Amino acid sequence: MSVLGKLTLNALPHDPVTMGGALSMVAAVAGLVILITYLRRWGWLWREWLTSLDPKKIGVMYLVVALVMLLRGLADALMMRGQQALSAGSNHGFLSADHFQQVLSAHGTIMIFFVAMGLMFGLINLVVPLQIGARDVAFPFLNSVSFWLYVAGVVLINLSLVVGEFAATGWLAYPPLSELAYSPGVGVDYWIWSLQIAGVGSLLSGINFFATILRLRRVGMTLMKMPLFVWSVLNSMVLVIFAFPILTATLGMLALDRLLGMHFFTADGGGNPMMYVNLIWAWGHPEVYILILPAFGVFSEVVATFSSKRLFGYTSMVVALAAITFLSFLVWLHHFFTMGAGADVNAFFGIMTMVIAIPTGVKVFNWLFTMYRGRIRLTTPMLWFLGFVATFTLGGLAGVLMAVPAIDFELHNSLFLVAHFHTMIVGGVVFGFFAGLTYWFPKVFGFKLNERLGRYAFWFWLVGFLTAFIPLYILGIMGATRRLDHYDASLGWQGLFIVAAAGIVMICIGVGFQVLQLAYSIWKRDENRDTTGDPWDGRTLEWSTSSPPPEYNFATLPPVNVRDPFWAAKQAGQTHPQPAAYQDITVPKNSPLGLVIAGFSFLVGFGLIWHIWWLAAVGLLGVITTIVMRSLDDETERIIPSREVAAHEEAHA
Amino acid sequence: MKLGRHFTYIVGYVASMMLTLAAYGAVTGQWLMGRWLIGGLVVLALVQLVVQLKLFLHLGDEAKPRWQLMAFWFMLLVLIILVAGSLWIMYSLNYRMTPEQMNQYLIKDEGIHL
Amino acid sequence: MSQSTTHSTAALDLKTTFGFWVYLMTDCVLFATLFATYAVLRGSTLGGPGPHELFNMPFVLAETLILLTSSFSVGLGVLAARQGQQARVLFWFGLTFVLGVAFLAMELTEFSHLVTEGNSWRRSGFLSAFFTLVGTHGLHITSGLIWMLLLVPRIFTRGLNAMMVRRLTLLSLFWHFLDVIWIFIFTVVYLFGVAR
Amino acid sequence: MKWARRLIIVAVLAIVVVAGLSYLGGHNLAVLNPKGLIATQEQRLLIIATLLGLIVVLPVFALTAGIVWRYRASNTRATYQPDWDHNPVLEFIWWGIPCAIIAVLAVITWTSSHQLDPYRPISSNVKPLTVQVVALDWKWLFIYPEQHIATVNFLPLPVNTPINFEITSDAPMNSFWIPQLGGQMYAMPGMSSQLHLLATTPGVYRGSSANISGQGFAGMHFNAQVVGAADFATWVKAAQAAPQRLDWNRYTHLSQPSQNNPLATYQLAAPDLYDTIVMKFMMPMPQS
Repeated sequence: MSVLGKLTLNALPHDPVTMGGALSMVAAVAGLVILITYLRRWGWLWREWLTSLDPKKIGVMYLVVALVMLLRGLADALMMRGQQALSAGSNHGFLSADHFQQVLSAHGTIMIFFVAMGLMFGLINLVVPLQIGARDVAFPFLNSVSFWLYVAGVVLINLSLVVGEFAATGWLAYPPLSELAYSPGVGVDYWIWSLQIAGVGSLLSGINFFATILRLRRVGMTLMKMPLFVWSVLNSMVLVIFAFPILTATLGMLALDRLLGMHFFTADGGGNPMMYVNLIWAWGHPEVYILILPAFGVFSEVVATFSSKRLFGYTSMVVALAAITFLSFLVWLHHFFTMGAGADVNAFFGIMTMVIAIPTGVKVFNWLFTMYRGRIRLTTPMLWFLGFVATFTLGGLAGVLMAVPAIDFELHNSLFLVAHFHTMIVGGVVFGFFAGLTYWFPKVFGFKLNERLGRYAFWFWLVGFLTAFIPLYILGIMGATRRLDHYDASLGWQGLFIVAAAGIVMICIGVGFQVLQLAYSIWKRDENRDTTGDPWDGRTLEWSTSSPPPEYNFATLPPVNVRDPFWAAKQAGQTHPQPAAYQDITVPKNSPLGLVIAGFSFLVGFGLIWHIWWLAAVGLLGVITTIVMRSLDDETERIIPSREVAAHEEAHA
Repeated sequence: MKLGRHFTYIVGYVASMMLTLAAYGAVTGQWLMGRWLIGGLVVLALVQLVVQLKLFLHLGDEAKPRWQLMAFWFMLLVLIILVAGSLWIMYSLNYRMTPEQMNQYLIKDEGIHL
Repeated sequence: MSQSTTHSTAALDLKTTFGFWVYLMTDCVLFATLFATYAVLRGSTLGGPGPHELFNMPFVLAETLILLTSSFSVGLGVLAARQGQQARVLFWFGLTFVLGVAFLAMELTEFSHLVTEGNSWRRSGFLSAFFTLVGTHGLHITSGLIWMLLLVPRIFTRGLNAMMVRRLTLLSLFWHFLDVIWIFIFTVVYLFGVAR
Repeated sequence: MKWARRLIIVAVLAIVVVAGLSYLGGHNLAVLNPKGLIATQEQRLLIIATLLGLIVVLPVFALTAGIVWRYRASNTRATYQPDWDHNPVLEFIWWGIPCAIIAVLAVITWTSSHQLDPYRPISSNVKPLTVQVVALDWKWLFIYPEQHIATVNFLPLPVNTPINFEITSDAPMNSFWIPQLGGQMYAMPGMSSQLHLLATTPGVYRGSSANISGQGFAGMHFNAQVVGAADFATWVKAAQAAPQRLDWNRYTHLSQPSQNNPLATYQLAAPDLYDTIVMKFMMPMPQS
């Protein structure tokens, strides 16, 4: 084994399409580096952003990385739709089977782990401390470590495009296909280690925000006075805390199979591949609820604000969230009804799955009746919500259908299933986070996004989504399974695949409008600057600060004694009480060690993938020494003098 | 009060020691057999769990609202759902999947009480 | 709960201990996954040696009692730290360290004994699950010992201030947690394995 | 101008729907065009569950449209009650009705799960036919143990005869699925799963693998040819005289990864070939 383990020159891409992808990515990164060097902004970037422990800065960085990964995920989707639209009968499209399977695995993994989770933690970092009236998260340094571990996962998975290959096994890499016997390449290792590193980051974030919400709420803000978004995040973090260890253990066992020749999930040697499927879905289902609950929380905030009405049935909504959280641990078998478990087992998990539809339905009805007798302003966030209601309800119906085992036998792993979970994730999670991004954008950046361009983007997204996935529902009924890189022309499926390809093109136009919207809004930011800090006539605490809020969020921490505290303050006419005198405020000092720990973790991952054992050892040692250095550092906080606080508060009042 | 805290640790230590030795004796001395033995061992393990949680880890000693205790209860719930659920599923799958003669082999040679 | 005063140690203790406790809960779920996999793969010996032939029970009992004693000594160590008795803290944590190393040494001998006999983790699903479950606990013990090695000597330079007492308490929580996990490994892996 | 835009949208929608329906008319909606006893029952379940679901879904669409239209900000005539935020009767309705629907669906689920359990033999006075299915790297091997014949990538079946499938794999996990005859069942190495189907109408029905198993996955499809009992008997006699014989080493040659295998018929030389394939993964490991 050479000093570079399995890494050799022929790990670089050979076939034209991968070369194209790799070169364009490398060119984009190089271009960015050159631009920053040209603008001489490295110092600013390092001081203001990369080493910052301010959750708002970390939140913005999460969003930037997640939106870039959305572009990569969409590129994969375009390639898949293009391949399937072309490859009927004699024509085999432009992707080989193996390459197509790598693209679909990368699409699934990136979209779930690095787009949806990234957008979620971005929004949570930006909004939760403000909404609970706190100055910071419970463990600021841990928050920075978590973000940079997420970035290490992003870098590792994208590196597989340039050096080596990616898993050709689907986004959950079922063994025995993902074992050494059938996937000898480094693809599956890239998949395992980018998820392990990002997974540890997610788990630490889960613990961090669970502690933040429970321990750092403003005095007087009891649980039942918290905004619904904070409630949804609390439930989501409970799921993160208790589901991600299962992922860590399962990926660890698959890694041990591949690295040390163990027999957990191998076909021979006493392994049991079915146990992997069981465990990966015991994490898998809570994972999709981890993503959808914060989106529900965003809708609760958006609908209440833009109907200028209190959220309808607050208690019922909280009970519904708790019911969904508990039930999401009881349903995972519906992902493998067709593996052959007994009728009793299948029926139990099937019934539990359809029971989850009840609290979800209750939430939808409560949103509708929040709008009832309100003054509904159809701003872009509301449009995203209406898009959600239109798509998510259909997707939910498809879900309840497949909850019945006997029906799922006919629909499992078909394009009907693919259309179902895309409806839930695009219609639910993506529409929800787009609504959240547009809603809180003025609070984070100080100026509103352009409404007209936002509406165009929404309509292209919605119509594009329906055009892309209604044909897939039909194809699933026609017996088309997922992950087909080629099919017979005689089946008559090509027409529907072409319509689906048109759909993804429309979605890309929608994304184009979103990029245009961002650029245009930045260009015209002075005209629609938000000076009041309350652009939408909001109801919760985050609207009581300036836009963008100061690093310490709140100068004073007056107790809260009612739901929607800012709305109550506005009604009573004293939104900005001037305290007698301002005090010094302590905030955490910047620290580069989070980034350093993630850098070393990246080395561990890369070393294990390519069997460069010394590199992995160096990485591990680096992680431990950096943690010890951090624990030795005593002055981790700095004071913001009271006159600086006073200056900012006067300017805002 | 000083003796109090020391006392809890001593009681915890001695109780755990005895529970461990009892479980060990039950197995090697064959005081119980078959399903009774397994049941006995489970009970001894759970008792020692409670002893160590209360006396060593001071579970539930925090001020109200006791978030750590609630986190523990929810973890226990998830743990039971995960382990019991997995075993129920895998037992049903394995029993229906492994051909007949393999089941006999498992029962005879490995002493698995299917 | 209040943040307005400079970081009062009480609030900091509450927050940090809670965060660490939640981490321990996630570790419980991780071990639960390994236990479930062990229970499923328990029968997959592939005709190879099962638990009856492999486990040396007196040896394992000794390991268990050593770990239990180290859990007792770390508890006394924290009590001493709370009362500021620096010498007793060093004694009890030193004893815990020695017992921990002894436990680890015994476990490693058991593992190397198995491997030299040809029953390595490559041999069968059962052995893979056994090595991983017991090995993960061993790794946790190792990280606890490294943590002890890096933390306790700092008492000489820093003395027993509030931060040091808090960190020693977290270390003791971690160590007690590992002893609780070992109770179930001892019962499920060894006692159930050998039980007739 | 506003009304013109709305008319265009409605017109476009109408065209899309009409074009869609006409397209579907001419094509085989496999799951909704069942030709087997099990598939027919599963199709009926699908329709019942959809109708039950629509009881909740349609009101949601209607409510959304109505509320958004009526309480839009520009319609100042509509009553505005900003603090009306709870109503026990409404809560009872949207907790209660879905609970009732789900209760009905749960009963249907419990009975149908047992009724349509793939492991449940189909009761019929016709003597069942046993077919052993082996998913290989990217082709299907069908073994007819009682008839001592085997085929690759095509599956002749007698109509109105219960068929007991025993399914395994000598490759990564696959899934054996004939949409028009019934549900699918995973094919896994070292495991033998069962599926019971009964074809009610003669014809050629596409079957395929429904679980990704590597490069040749998209090519793993076959035709189930359902014929009358007499035709099936004549085919069996012809197959029994097939020139190629399937013994263990021809099988090992066949199990090497390959794609687009030509259809083939063999005489079965190794009668317990299927059990050997399943037990192959149970053999003790060579001492490593």
